[in-house]
Amino acid sequence: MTGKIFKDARTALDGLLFDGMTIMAGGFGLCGIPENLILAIRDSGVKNLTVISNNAGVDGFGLGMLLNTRQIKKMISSYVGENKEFERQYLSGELELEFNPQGTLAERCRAGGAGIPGFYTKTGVGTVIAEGKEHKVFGGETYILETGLVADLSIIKAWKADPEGNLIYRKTARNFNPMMATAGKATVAEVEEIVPLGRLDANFVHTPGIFVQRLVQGKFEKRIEQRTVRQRESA
Amino acid sequence: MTGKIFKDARTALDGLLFDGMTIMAGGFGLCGIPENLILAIRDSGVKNLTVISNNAGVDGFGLGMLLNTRQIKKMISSYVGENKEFERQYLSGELELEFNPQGTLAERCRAGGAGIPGFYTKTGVGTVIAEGKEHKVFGGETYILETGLVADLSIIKAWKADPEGNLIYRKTARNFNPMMATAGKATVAEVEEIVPLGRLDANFVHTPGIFVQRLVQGKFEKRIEQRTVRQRESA
Amino acid sequence: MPWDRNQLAQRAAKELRDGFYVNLGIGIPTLVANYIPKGVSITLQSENGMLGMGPFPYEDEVDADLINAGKQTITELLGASYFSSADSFGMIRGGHIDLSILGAMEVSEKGDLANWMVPGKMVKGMGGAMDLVAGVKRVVVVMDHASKAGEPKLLKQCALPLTGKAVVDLVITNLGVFEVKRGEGMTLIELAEGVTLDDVKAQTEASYKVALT
Amino acid sequence: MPWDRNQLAQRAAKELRDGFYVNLGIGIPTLVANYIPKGVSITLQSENGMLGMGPFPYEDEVDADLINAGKQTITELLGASYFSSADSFGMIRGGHIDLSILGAMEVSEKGDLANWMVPGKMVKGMGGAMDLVAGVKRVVVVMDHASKAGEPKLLKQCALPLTGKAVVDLVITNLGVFEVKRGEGMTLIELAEGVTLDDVKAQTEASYKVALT
Repeated sequence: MTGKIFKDARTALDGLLFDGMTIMAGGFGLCGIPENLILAIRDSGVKNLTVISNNAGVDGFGLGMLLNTRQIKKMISSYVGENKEFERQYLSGELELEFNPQGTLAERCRAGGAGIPGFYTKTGVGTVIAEGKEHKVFGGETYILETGLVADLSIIKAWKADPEGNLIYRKTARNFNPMMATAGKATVAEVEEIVPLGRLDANFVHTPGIFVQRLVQGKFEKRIEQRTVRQRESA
Repeated sequence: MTGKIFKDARTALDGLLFDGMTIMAGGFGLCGIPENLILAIRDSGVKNLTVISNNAGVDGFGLGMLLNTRQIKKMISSYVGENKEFERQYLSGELELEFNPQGTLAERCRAGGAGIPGFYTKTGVGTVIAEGKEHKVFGGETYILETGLVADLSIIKAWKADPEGNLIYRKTARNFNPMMATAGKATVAEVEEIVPLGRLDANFVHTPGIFVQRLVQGKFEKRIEQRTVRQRESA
Repeated sequence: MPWDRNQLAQRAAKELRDGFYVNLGIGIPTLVANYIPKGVSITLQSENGMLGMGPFPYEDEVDADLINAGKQTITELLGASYFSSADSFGMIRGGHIDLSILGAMEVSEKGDLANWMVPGKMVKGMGGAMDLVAGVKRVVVVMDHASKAGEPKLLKQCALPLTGKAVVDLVITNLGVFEVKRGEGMTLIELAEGVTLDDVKAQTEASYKVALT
Repeated sequence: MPWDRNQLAQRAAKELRDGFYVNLGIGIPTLVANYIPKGVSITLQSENGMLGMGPFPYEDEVDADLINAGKQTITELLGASYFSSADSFGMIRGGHIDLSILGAMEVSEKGDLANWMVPGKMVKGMGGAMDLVAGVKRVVVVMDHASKAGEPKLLKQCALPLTGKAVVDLVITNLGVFEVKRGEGMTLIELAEGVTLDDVKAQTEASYKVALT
């Protein structure tokens, strides 16, 4: 079988990037983001990107790097509060922004990957989110129609992979990665470790390898946004 | 916290059963079915049940037992080929039957549990399944509207549980159990083993305990429908 | 005396019931975890994908892969579980979370809630707030009764863009507690010690009944 | 000589490509796994919730928790994974499976497929067939050219209730191979050794072009 493992993030993206494309990027805040693939996309110079990601990184890290280089034309996100450059570009009209409620965004990615072009939700009924959307009553309650999302490319971050592309995630670094893995026409995953075939327990694979076309092992900074700690009581 | 663990299947169902109710039952064929809870439902005598389950067991085992006692009024299933008594009751008009494509049935349970009252699918377009259903075009393709399913009670089978109700399944015995666990107003799970709190790896829980209201440890026959084997080559 | 932040959290904690699965918003709602009544055991959900959230970590426990919805480092308790954001919001949207406690800018007498944007200011996004108020079984708002400028926040109608329509079940302000019932409107059911009915009336635009308990 | 069951399976196996994820139906399609071409590695999906299905188990390996969609005991290969039926059909419906090979009662010249029910007979249900033909990227049908009674099964229009409309990409019968293209209809592209164009014509109701390769 043709191997899925690539030697670095740059070669893993080879032939997959084009101007004006749509990219899904996993992660929540800076947790579980594909750091190395984002860097490689920055270095590729590809532009006019539509990026679907819950957040937009911070100034100079994560997707924030693609904002600095003006490679992003439009973001589809639920919360972008941590990024000054984002704010500047948005307020100046350089950047388009589509807000989705977080659960709607997650479900739209899941739906896109599962061949579901539309689903009804009560999230956002009666708010600006519902404007222009089809409303429908089920069992006496009103719901709005949301559509499935797919991307030309999904870049995701997992903890471990095997050579088949089976993935496992770690703790809350899972977040949007599993659904986005299913919704990319091509999906490239970066992981902390590629283990030999058979080392992952088939019963506990989070993302089956069928969803992952390319795989790269990376080094991670894993920057923390809000380091909150408590003090040990003195003995 | 009020304990979720009950001493046997009968007490685990105490107060949850009523005539005319809708029950979701996990399992695919005889694999991963809640054997003990089905028995307890039979012994309870509750009747006029609507049962949502991919299959209907076999004569005298699994849901087949509730057919023998005429406790089931209606089945919502994808395939019922293994059951003579089912066939007899259906052909004589004693039993109602609603066929759903297997993937549509699985997704309807998942949707019901996730607060999604309706979703579009291309499965069944142009067939009898589509008759009377809303059609809608997305991106030039036609899809039909299917609705989410919920049940008064879901009975499911898992491999192991902890006292919080966190569940893990084993191999293909997972099948419909995870979605049905989310779609019951009450969900009762029977498992092979209840392990102490902390013994399940939080990263690899299949069904979070929030979905499981009651838990019972059972003994399982695990009958096999099609024992297919190959012979070892002689040395 | 109006309630302070900690008293507000303490009053909100009385809404917790044994066995509840609870989602706490950022700010005062987070403090509620410090006042869980005796004999009550609850499980905290973090909407990025976790049940069984514990307190902040000790310095040597900090884990970049373990954060809450506010992006703060946290810990896990025994019996915790992790899941995807799709599964997490399936849980929320599907009505499996018993209680959500969150802050607000405005609440209307019909239970409309506004807490995500102020027109003209940079909009950060609604995050999971719209999903939570639409999906969770019981929504409790904790907020100051009036804005810093002294403007009422309990209104006949919200002026700010809504997070959800007719979604709030209970409002706890520094002056007292209001119940909201669908189709029946708002009822003042409790006063902070030393606060009078007139104090409340003076700072409230919404109509409400009074039925102190 | 028309192809026998094994030759049909062997011909169908030529549709496999290296790296394909494949779902095989019950009957002749199951035999395809015995004829995977050299240098081609595929992964078999079982729609009840598994990737990486292996052969039938040895007697001492039989595991009641490990069955395929035909309820037969099976084994797992290295690199396998298990998932729920919802995830499994998400995979199918979402177009992630490269190839499905399945049997049929009737196929129309437009690629309509009927393989799940005969009116008047007990209906067992469609199982996953409707999902598979609607969702999988390429649908290959393997069947006898005519019924046991000698009636054609390649028809202008299916008489039986459909499993899917315009879903079949290739039909392999014991007489030859037909390609179906949307909007273009059917083309005979291959004959079994010793079978003539007249043999095919005599047993086919559907219109088809001929472009033998």
